[in-house]
Amino acid sequence: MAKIPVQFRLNGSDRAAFVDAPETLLNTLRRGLGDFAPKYGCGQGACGVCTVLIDGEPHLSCLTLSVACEGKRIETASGMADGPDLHPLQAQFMEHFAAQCGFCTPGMLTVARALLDRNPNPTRDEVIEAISGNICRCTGYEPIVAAILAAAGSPGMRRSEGGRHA
Amino acid sequence: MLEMRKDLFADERDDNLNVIGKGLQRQDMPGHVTGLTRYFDDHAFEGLLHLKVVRSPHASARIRSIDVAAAARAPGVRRVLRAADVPVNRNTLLSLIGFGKDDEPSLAVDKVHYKGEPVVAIIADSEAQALAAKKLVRIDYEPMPAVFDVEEALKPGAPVVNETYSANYFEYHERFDHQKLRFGDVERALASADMVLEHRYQMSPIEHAPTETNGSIAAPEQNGRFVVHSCAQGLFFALGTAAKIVALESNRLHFIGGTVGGGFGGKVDSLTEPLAVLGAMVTGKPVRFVLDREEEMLYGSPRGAERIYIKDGLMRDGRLIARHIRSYFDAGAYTRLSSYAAIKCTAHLPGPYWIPNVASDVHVAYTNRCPSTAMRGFGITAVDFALEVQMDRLAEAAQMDPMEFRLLNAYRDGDMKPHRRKASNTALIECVQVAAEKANWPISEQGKRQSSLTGGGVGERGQIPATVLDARGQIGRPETRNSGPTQTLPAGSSRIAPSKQPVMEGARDGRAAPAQVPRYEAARPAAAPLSPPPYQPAPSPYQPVTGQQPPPYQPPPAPPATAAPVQTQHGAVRFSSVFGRRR
Amino acid sequence: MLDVRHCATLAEAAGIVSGDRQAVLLGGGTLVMRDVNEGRLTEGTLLRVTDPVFRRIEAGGGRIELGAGVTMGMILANRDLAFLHAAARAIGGPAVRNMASVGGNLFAASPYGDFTVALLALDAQVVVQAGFGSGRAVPLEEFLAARERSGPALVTAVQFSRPSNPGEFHFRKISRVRPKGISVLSIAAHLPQSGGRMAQVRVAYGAMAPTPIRARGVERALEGKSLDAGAIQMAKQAALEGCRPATDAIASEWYRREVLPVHLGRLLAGDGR
Amino acid sequence: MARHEGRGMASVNYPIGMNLGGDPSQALIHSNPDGKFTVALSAIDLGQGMKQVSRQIAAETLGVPIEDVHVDTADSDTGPHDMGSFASRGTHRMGNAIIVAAREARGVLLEAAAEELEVDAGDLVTDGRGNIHVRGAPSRAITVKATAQAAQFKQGKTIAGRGIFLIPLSAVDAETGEMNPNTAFAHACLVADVAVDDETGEVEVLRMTSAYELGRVINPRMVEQQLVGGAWMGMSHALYETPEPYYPNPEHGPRDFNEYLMPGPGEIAPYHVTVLERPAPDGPYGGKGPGEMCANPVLPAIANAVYNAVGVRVDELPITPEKILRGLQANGGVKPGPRRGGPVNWR
Repeated sequence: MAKIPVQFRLNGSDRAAFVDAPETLLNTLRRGLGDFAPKYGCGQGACGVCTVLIDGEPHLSCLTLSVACEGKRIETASGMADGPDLHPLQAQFMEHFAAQCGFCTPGMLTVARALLDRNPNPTRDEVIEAISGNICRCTGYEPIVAAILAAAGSPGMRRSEGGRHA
Repeated sequence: MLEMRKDLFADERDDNLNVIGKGLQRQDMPGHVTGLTRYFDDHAFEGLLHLKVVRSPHASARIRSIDVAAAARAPGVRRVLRAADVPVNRNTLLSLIGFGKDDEPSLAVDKVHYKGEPVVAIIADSEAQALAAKKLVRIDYEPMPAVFDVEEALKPGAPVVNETYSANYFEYHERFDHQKLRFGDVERALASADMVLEHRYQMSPIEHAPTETNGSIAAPEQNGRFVVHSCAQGLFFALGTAAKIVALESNRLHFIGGTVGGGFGGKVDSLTEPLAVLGAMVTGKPVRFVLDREEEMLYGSPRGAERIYIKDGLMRDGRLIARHIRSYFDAGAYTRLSSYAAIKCTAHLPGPYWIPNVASDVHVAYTNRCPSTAMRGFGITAVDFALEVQMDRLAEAAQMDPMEFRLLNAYRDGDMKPHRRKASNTALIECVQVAAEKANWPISEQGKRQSSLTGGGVGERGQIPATVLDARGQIGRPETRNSGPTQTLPAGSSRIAPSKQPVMEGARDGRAAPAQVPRYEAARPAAAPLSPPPYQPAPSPYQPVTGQQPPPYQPPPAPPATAAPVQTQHGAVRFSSVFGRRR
Repeated sequence: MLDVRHCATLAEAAGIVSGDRQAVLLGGGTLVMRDVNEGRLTEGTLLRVTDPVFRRIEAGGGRIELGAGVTMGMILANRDLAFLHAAARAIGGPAVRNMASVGGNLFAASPYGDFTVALLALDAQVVVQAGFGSGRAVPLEEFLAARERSGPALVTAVQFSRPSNPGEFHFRKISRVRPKGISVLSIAAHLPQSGGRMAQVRVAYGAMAPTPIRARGVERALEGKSLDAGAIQMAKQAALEGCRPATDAIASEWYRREVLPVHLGRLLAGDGR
Repeated sequence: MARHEGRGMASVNYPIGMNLGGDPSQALIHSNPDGKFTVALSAIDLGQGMKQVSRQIAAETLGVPIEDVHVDTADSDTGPHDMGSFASRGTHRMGNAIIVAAREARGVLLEAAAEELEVDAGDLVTDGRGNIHVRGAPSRAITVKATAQAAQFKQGKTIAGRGIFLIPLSAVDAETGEMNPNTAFAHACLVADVAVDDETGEVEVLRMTSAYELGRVINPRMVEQQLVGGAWMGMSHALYETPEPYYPNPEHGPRDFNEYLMPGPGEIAPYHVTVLERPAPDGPYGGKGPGEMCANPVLPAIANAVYNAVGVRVDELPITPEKILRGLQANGGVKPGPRRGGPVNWR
């Protein structure tokens, strides 16, 4: 079957890919464009490890058609750091030892980033709500919640590209 | 929140260390937070093929025929693998350490023994094409009876689950249908106990549920080698298993892994590596075999369920004098690692307590469900649940506070354990004391003064008692299931040579370095063990004092070679949920 | 193999659905794409509707219309729909809510479909452009009753009246896992009061039958009563009328029956738990 | 309706490593020409922190700064054999192998430094900051970097080491179960406070308080990771998880993370853990292994707390609301146990 061209912005750069019609954004990002930060965890929309921002809002890339992303702004955990400078969320995840196996971390960072873009000073309950679609099997969630709360309101918080436009 | 109690056992430590004990940042953390950490699936290959397996929809069935012709012709399909394509299609994981018989095929041969058992593998250009081709495989099954309950499976006439172990149990020492533990005379002690409590416990199966599912990518390297990106929890375990199944020398496999998205025991079984390597061998292309989440949930091998019966003899003053445990590991259809868990469980019994008479019978039973495997706390988690709920019941029966009850029965340095080795380096008492203090759970002053360092190994606590043996559960002789004692092993008997020192060796220039074991050494020599009076729990302020003082417990004398029928002591209280109502 | 077609208008999509039995409308993707990923859906055409009407919210007045492609996230961002926020927030986590649509929720199998429970208690009508009831607005209850046997349908919108007092609309989802878990059961209740008495009571359940259902017995028990302990007691006694809950991985039929009256009573009493 | 609070406890121990032994681990360590060390292993880091634990043990033994050690694992072409990351064996078994390898490498390092300083290697010590000096005379010093360069380019020495650790396999007696299992045991006691809803059977874990004895703590932050995450998993096992909800009936198995129940971030129970360190005689710097045991005491502690709260014993896991409700009905209502102590001594 003929491949279909798709163009979108990925972490601030214009990217293009040829995709199969029913191909998921997750597969295009990983196998097509080599961005391995979004992970495959279930393909069912129930674990959150594939979460990316589309126009600033968290979406599950395993359930999103790549052909539906034409012209969108897509951001993954790969694009959070500014060169060697970590995003405050990344710094606080380190500070709070909020990762063990690290597999859920890109997705957690992504939903946390969307939360702080919209709500720079969330309550604990709002943080919990924001990560509720993301499974972590290692940490018991507490270090992740603590890290996000610590990052909230940090100086140097950089908004996602989509978040700036939202 | 974590708090260190450096004051406890301080004289056994030298805290003057450079980096040990420091909360330094993890080496892998920067990679985790930037999304740069590479797991097995985060590697790009040109021409990557995808492998999916067709699984049995039946728990037990004979395979009448398999027709893969339509699937083989489907768009994008490169190869369809069947049982005959697997070079060594029978394996057991622990064959690498010489434990157990090969009992499990990579692809089912003429029967399936659990729902989800792989039967056919399809290798295609894309996952979607492999999934579409799966639907075209025609397998004609003849369903057969299945058994799902461990105790039903062990009854004569139960459906045969695993032809290699046709009576549905793992064979221990080529003699018994279970692993035994015998220490003292449990039956006699139970008969002299003030109370006997017997209860049944059931641990559920558990799915490991790592966020990364099982998977691997195998690709041809140069010189006839294959590189394998693997999620394995034991890299050489997976390498050895794959090498055996695909019949390759181990040095033709180059396994890369070590960075795994959670395991918890669920990535020990080499679920994908052998077929991925075989796929790369037959196609000459990189082949990726990743379980989807539904496969991981249903067929990714869980922690096996365990059924545990505990029967305890308790004195009114709270001392435990006998414990018998009968348990059943649910291995599912094949052995995997369950055989080992039973041994580990046996060594763990009776829990962290000193009890003068202990026996256990740990069974591994096969049922028509997905084979179970190791999981965090393997062999221990379930029995700890059972033991500690039982301890709660015993404390209540003895009208004691649960903390005081633990302190009374806790094992201490020097106590003889039922597997006939002395306990050392114990600290249960201190954990109970500290947890009680932090939780503001009052314990007696005398309880607070107890120590793991003292009082253990005194008198019978440090001895191997005369032990009653039996021949129950001999392989092939169902009539022995309920047979009686056969002989009594004299006190002090030991038949297994004490363990050798750990081997710890580095060498250079071809010369062996001094075989020094860098044992941790106490900063100050430990004080000579004291022999304080045996612990007597103080009357608890929140427990009614029991009425009549019972006669002190006397350890039973060495019984005659053939034990007399045991008599239930007059007035003994018996509780039982074993034959009680089903919850 | 699967193909994807982009439909600029709903009419175009309706035409394809009417003529192609293998055409499947893609809403947010939370149901259909899972079937694709797991190999249940390997042939046919996925229809992607780009018509802005499909994602339009009309909520300014007394009559509300939600395009079938409206997501839970869009509802949560709309202040005019505040009375529906609890129901919208009951669907998945934030990412799912940015994808899951009103129309898709109508087709979610039990124990999913909690937003539909809220719509049922609002006496919503379903606008169908192809398939069962094509060309008219179908009462939601009728639509759900026919869902399993009626084959492909193209739902374009749902319509319902705004509750005159948003405080009289209640929604509660009982799940084992918080804050995101699928339903043990869910309850929506619209309890309009007039002169201290309830009139036009609507109560609906999720996960108590193969599709969301109306709690007719409860509605009768409450109709014309004031919301006091006696009425609540009668409602609890009538709570199980018409229920056919399933046993599934979340809960058994027995448990669902056992606790439905408890949770209904708590909802009616305004008990926070 | 009512909500009933209850409190339960459990105490446990746990064997470290494959029970019968026979599970070797090997390590290789070598230095770059500038004194930066690589530890090559085939050990697995599945989140438990194998890489960092190995790194700290290697740096301590070598006597060099942590930044100068990198752990490379796992590659079967470069890392020697290791049994694997399971059975809480990583820290204990691999840690010991690394100590052996690092001691050998350190021996060469000190010999090379001795040659440069023209002293006896036995008189040399490391300061852990990248310097080697004569014991008691810090000014007679050479950097690790200069030593490594000299060793490599002048003396022709390989600053490298190899190590293995093996507890020989034990036999097991068929009739008595006599064996030589592990000698290293970790210990724990945990108190759980719960609240039970007597109309729905729902359990809320209010808080947990524990004490763990883990031998030498190699890295307290990582121990905290294990114990906090493990307590969450214990709570999950106790109250939620099962792939067969109606076991042994195999029907209704969950297929996804919606149907497979685990507590969410809205159910985090405040948790305080106190760590005791009684070093294991055969552990690396006395270390044991907290990886597996940290879920174990939670299961019975919660079961016992539920009993204390409402008088229902649930002996079949998980302790679902349904089982509690059925127990309450069988008992004819709530039968609370004695209150145990007051508010916890931590916040």
